[in-house]
Amino acid sequence: MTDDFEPRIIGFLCNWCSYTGADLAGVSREKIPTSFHVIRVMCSGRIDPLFVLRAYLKGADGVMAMGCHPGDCHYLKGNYNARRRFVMLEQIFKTLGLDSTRIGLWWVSASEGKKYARVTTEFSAETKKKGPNPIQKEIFI
Amino acid sequence: MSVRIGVYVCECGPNIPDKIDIDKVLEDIAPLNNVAAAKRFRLLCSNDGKKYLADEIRKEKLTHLVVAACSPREHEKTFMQVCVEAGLNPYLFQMVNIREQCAWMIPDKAEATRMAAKHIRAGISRVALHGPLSKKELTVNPDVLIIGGGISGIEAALSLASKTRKVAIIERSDSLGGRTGKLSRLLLHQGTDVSVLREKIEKIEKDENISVLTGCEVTDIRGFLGNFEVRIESSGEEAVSRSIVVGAVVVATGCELWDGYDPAVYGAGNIDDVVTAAEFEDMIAAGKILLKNGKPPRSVALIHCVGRKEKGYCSKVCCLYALKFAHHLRDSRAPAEVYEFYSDLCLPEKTDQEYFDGAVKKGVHFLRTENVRVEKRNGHIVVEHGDGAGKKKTLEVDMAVLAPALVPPPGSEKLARMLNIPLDETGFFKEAHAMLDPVAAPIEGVYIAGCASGPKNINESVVQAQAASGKILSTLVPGKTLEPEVKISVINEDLCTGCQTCLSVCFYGAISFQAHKGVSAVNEAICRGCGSCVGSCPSGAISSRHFTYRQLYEEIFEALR
Amino acid sequence: MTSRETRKDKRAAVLPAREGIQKAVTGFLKKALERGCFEAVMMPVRAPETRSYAWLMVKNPELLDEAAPLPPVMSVQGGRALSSLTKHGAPPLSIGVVLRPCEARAAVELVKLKQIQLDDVHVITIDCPGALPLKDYVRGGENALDRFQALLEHWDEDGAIRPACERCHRFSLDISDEDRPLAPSSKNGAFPVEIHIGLLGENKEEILLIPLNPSGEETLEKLGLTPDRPLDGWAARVRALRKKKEEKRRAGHEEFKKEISGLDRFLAVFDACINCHNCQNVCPVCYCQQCHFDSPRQHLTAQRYLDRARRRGALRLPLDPLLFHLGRMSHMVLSCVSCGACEDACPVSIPVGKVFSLVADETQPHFQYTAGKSADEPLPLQSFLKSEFCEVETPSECREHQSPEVKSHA
Amino acid sequence: MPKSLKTNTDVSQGVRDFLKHLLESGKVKGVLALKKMDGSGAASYAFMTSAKELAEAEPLAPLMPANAGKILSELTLKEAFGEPVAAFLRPCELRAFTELLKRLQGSRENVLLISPTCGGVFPLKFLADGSAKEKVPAYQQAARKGKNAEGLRAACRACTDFIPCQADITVAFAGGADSDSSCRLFLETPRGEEFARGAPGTFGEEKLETRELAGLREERAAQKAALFQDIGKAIQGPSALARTFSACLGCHGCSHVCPICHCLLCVFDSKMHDSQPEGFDSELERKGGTRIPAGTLFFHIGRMTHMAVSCVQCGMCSDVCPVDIPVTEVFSLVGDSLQKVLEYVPGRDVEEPVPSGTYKEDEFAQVGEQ
Repeated sequence: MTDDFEPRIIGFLCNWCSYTGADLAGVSREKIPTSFHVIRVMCSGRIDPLFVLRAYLKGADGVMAMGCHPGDCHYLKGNYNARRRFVMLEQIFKTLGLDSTRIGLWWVSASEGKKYARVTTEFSAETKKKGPNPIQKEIFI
Repeated sequence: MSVRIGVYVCECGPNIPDKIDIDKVLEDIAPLNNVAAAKRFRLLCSNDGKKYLADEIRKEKLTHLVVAACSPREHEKTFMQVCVEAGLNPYLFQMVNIREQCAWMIPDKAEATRMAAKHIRAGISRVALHGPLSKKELTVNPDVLIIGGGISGIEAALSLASKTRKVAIIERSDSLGGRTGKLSRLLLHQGTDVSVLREKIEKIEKDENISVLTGCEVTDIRGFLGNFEVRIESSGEEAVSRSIVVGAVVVATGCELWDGYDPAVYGAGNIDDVVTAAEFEDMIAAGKILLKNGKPPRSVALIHCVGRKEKGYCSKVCCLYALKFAHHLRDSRAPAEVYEFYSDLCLPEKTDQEYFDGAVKKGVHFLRTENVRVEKRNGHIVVEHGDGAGKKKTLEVDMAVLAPALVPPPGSEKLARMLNIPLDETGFFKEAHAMLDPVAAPIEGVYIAGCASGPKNINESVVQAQAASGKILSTLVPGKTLEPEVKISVINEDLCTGCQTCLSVCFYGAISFQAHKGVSAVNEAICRGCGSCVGSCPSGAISSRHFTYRQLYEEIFEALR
Repeated sequence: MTSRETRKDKRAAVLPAREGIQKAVTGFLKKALERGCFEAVMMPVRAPETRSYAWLMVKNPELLDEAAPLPPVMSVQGGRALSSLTKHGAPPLSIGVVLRPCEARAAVELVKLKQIQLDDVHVITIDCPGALPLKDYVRGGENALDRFQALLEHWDEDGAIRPACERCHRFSLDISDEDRPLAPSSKNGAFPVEIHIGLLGENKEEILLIPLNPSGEETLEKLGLTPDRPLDGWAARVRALRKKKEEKRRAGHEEFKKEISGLDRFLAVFDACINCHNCQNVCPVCYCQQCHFDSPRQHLTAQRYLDRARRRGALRLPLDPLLFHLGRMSHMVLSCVSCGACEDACPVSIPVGKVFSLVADETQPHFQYTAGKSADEPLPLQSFLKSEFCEVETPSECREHQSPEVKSHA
Repeated sequence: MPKSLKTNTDVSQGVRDFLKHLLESGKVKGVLALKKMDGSGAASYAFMTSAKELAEAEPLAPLMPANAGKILSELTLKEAFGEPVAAFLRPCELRAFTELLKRLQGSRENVLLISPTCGGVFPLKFLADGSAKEKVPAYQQAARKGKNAEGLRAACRACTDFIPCQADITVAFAGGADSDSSCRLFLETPRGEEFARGAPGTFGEEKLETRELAGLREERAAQKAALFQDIGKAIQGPSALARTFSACLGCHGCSHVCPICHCLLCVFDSKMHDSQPEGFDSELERKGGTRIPAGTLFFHIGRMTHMAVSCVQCGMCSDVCPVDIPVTEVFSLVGDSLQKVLEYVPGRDVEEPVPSGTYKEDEFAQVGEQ
C-alpha cells in the first residue's frame, strides 16, 4: 500500500463516555490519526447496524463504534444492546466474506483519553496496512 | 422560506487559529448550499461574543445556526441560549467540535484544517434537516414512596412527610421497625434504648400525611423523577392491589441475617444451646438467658464473622452487638465466662474503643482465631479453633452464639429489575457512587438508605435516611416543574407493527403498547432519549429527535465525501 | 428549431456501426462524455463476470466498455431508474441518459407526477427492437444472447421477445404524415428529448442520430457530426413496421379479450397470483412509497375472516388478489405505457402486462389521452372538461352546463 | 411413546378425512390448508368452512404459494379466533408462525396446529407452467421412501428441519414408510389429543422415527453441507457479493413474501432510504460510476441485520425472485451462522426471546475490550 494512503475512518461515539473521553484526549493533547471523523450519538445503543453498513458500503475504510464500559452506560444498559448488534453485524460480515476487522466496537470511558488515542491510532494503523476498503472498487452495489 | 444557515467559527483565543487555518475553512464552506454567512470571531462564549452572535442571527435572518468551536459538552447550552435570545429555536443549531477533537489532537495544521472543514460541512448538512423542538414542562409529584419500614424507612418518612408531601411506606412484614425493632436494646454506651424507635413509630401512626401499608409489596413501578407509577399488592390471602403515583422512591429494604452457613460446621439447629444472635437478642428481651435444661449458662462463646469468608465482606455491626452481649452477660448477677472468637475486630465509631476496653475490664476473653468449628463432644459444646499459628485448640462452653453475616433480603433482584437499578456483586443495591453519591441510585428520583446498600449500623442508616430525604426535599419542591428530555424518541404509528421489540430494549419502561391501536407509544415524561429503541426497530417506525436517520446519514455522507 | 417545427427536410447525422450498434451508440456517448456535452451518462451496463445488466451513472468513459443502450432484457424500467435518481431534486450535474421509447413514455408520466426532475438531463431515445422475457434470458443461457443478437440485426422476432414488445407499435418516435419525427413533446421543456437514435436506416451498418432540439443539434455539432441524411427511408421503415405491429397489437388484444372474457375466465388469469406485488414494485408509474393495497386497511379481524369464509364455504388466502390487481389498475392504468415490466417480474408468469396494456388501450382513448405522449397533456384525472361524458349523466343535468370548452386543471 | 391415530388410507386422504371429521363434528369451525384450484395443478391457501370445499383440499400438495405462517398471522393479527379452527402448516411455516408470534403478529389461541414431516415443495415456476401436477406421484413416492424428489426447491432439498416442532398433531408424511396405504397422526399435545378424541381410526402408541426418516435426515444434511459450501464460496467478498446481486431489480419481492419481514412498509422502501440528489457527485468522482437505483447490497445486507437471525429457511424469497438470485441460499447461510453465534433456534419455542430484543450482561465479554 502506498504510504500516502490515509484511511478514512468514521467513529460513532456515545455522548457520555466515549465523546467525553475524546474531549479529554484533546485536552491532554493526545495525538489521533487524521481522517478520523467523529459522529456523536447519545448512546452506543443508538448505533443502528445500518449506520455502520452504510458507511462501509459508501467506502469507509473503517468504522469504529464506542460506548461506555458494560455496567457504566449512562442509560443503564444501552451498550449491551449495542454489543449484541455488533456481534450480529460482524458475523454477517464474516459469513459474506467482508472484512469484519474493518468495523468494531470499543469501550472508552470518559476518563480514558489515552485509550481513545491508542485505539484510534492502532485501528487506523491496522487499516492502513490493509489498504483501501475494496468495496470502493465495486460499482454494481 | 428559504434555508439560511449561518456558520460561525470561534477562535477561542489562540487555541484554534494556532492549529487551524480558519480563513481557509471559511472559504471552503462559504460557497456551500444554503450557507448565508460564514464568519470568524475571537471568543464567541464571551459576552460580546454572544451579543455578536445574537445580532448576526437577526441581521442575517438566519434560519439555522452552526457554531464551530469547543466541545458541545462545554458550550452547547450557552449558544442554545443565544439562539433563544435572538428568537431562533435553539434546536435549529448545531455545534461542531473543532477544538478538542481537531485543533488539539491533530498536530499537522493542514490536516487539522481539512478535518475541521469536514466536520463543519457535516454540521451544515445536518443542521439543514433540524426542525424546531419545544421544551415541555412537567409539574413534579412531591409525594414519596418508601420501600421498607425499618429504621431508615421510618426516619425518611418522618423527615419527608408534610402537608404538601404525602409519604407511603410499603412494609412486607406486618409491622414497622425492621431489624432495629427486634433489638432488645441499643448499644448501652450510646446512652439510648429502643424506646426512641417506639416513639418514632407512634409519630408515624399519628401523622395523616404518612400512610403505612404493611403486608404489601411493590409489583410494578415505572417512571422517572417527579412521576413514578407504582403498583402495590398485599401479599396476604385476600390479595388486594392498588396504584399510586409518587415523585421519588426511597429503597430502604434493609438486610437479613445469613442462614446459609454449614450447620455441620457451626452446629446451629442441630446442637442445643447453639443459637444465632437474633435468638440471643430475644433471650435478652425476654429477660432470661437460659440453656435448654433451664440452667443459666456458665460459659458463653460469641462466634464472630460467621460467613465473612463465604460472603467476602465484613458485616460491620457484629463486633459491636457481640460486645453488647458480652457486657450484658458480665453485668448479670451471676456473670458467665464470655469468650469472643473473632478474626478482626471492627470498632469504627469514636466511642467503640472505650466500649471494648470496658468489656476487657469486665473480664471478657477475646480470642483471635480462624476456622472455627462448633461441635458436640460427649455432651458438651466444644469450640474448635485455629490459633493463627496453625495449631488447633478446643474450648468447652455451655452456650455458643453465632454472629452471621448481614445479607440482602430476598426479592432484592426483583425490585432492582423493576426500578432498573443495579445490584453490586454482594447482592446489595449499588449506589450511584459508593463514596461521593452514596444515597442516590443510578436513576434520578430513586434513593437508597440504610442496609439496602450494604451492612450499616443504626446511626449510619439514620444518617442515610436523612441524607436521602434532604436530596428529595431539595429536588422535589412542591409546585416545581421539571423539564423532561426534549431529544426523545417518537413513534410513527403508521409504520409501527406492534412487535414491541422497543419495549424489550427500553430500560426506563418509557414505551408502552396501546392494544386498541396495536402500536407502541413513548411516554414523553419518562423517555431519556438514548435511542436504543430506534436502533432496534426494524420498521424504522421510531425516530429519535435531533438524531434522526436522515441527520446521521448526512453526517456519514459528509464524512466520506 | 424544435421538434414541433420539424419539416420534411429534417435530416439526421450518420454514425457508422460496423461493429454493431451497441458499440457504435456507446462510442457516441463516450465521445459526448469526453467532449463535455454532459458530465455523466446513465445507461445499462453489464456487470463484470455476469450476464446481468444494471443502470449505471458513469463519469469515467472506461466503465462504458460493457454498456448496452439496448440490453437483451429490460431489467429495471428506465423511467423508474431515472425517478429513483431525481425524485428528490435534480442531480448536481448534467446527465445524458439513453431510454427505450417505453421508458421515455414512463418518464414523461413521472415528470407529470413530480417524480422526476429533469433540469440538465439530456434524454436520448432509441429505436427499440424489443427485449427478451427476463426469465428466458436468466434461465436460457448463452443462446438467448444469440437470439437477441439476431433480433437486433433483422428486427424479425420469432416469438423470442416479450409479448409486450411483440405488440409494441411505439418502438420509435411517432411519425406524423409529413414524416415529422415527434418526440414526446413539451413546450416548457419539462421533458427534452434532444436526440433520437434511428436504427432502421437503409444500411445496417449505419445509425441515424436525429437531433430533436437545439441542444441536440449542439451536441452533434460538438461531436463534429453534421445532420445531412434525409429521414424518408428510415421514416418509411418505421411506419411500415409500425403498421405491422399495430396489427399484431389489435389481433393480440382481440385474442386475449376472448381468452379472458367472462368473469370466471378473467378470475382464472389471476388464479396463480401469490400476492408478492412484484408487478407493482417494478411498475414505473406505481411510484407510491407504500402501495395502498399493502397498507393495514386490508386487515380483517379473525371473526370477519371466518364470516367471509362461511359465506362461500371457503376463502382464498391471501385475500382475493383481484382486489389488488383491479385496484392497482384503477390507480395507474391511464398512465400505463405497456412496457411489460410487470409481466417480466411475475414469478408465476401471470400475463399481467397483457391485461393492463389491453385495459390501457381501451381506457386512455376515452380521454383522448396517450400515456407518455406529451409532458404538457395534463393527467386525465387531474383535469376535466365541463361538458364531457354527458352520457353518464341524466340529460337534464347535462343541459345545465353547456359552457364553452375550457380545459381546466383540477 | 407418543400417542398416535392410524387410519388405513393414503396419507393425503387420511388427513383430508381427519380435517373433515373435525369440521363436521363441529370441533373446528374452519380449516386453513392448501386447496386445489380449478383446472391447473395450481393450489392456493384457503380458509375452508364447508365439507364440500374441504373435499378439494390438498394439504400435502408439494407447493408453497405463500408461507402459511404469514397467512395465519394475518388471520389472527387483529384478534385471536373466538372459535376453534385448524391450520395445516409445513414445519418451516410453523416456525415462521412461531417467530411471528414472538413479534406479536398473531395469536395461537383456538388454533389447532397440524404439520407433516415435510417432503419439500416444488418451485413456483412449476405452478406457473402447470408441470407440478404430473410431478406429484413421483414426489409422493420419494417422500414416502425418505428421499428428495426430482425438482424440489434448493431450500427444501437442503432442509434438515423437516420434522415439525410446536405442532399439536404431526402427520407422518415424509419418511412415513407406508404412507400410501396408511395415515398416521401423532398427537403431540393435550390439545392434539383432545381434538383427535373420537376421530375414526385406531388409537395407539407409535414412534414417528423410521429408517426412511433417518435416511432423509442424512441426505438433507449432506445436501445442506454442500449447498452452504457452494454458496459460501460463491459470495465470498465484495466482488462476489456484487456479482450475486447484480441482476437484482429492486422489486423487493423477497422481503414481501418473507414471513419474518412483517413490517407494513419496509424501511428500505421508505423515504428514509430514498437516494438524495447530493450523494452522487462525490461518489461519482471517486468511483467513476454508480448504480441506479442505488443501494442494492445495502438493502440485502440491511435486511439481513433485521431478520436473518430469525430466518426459517422457507425458501419463499428465492421462489419469487424474477431473476433467480439465490436469495434463500445466501440468507440461510447467514441466518444459520447468526443463529449459531447467538445460540438461537428460530421457531423452537414461543417463549424464547428474539435475540435482537434481549441480551445477557456476561455474554461476548471479549467484545469492546481490545
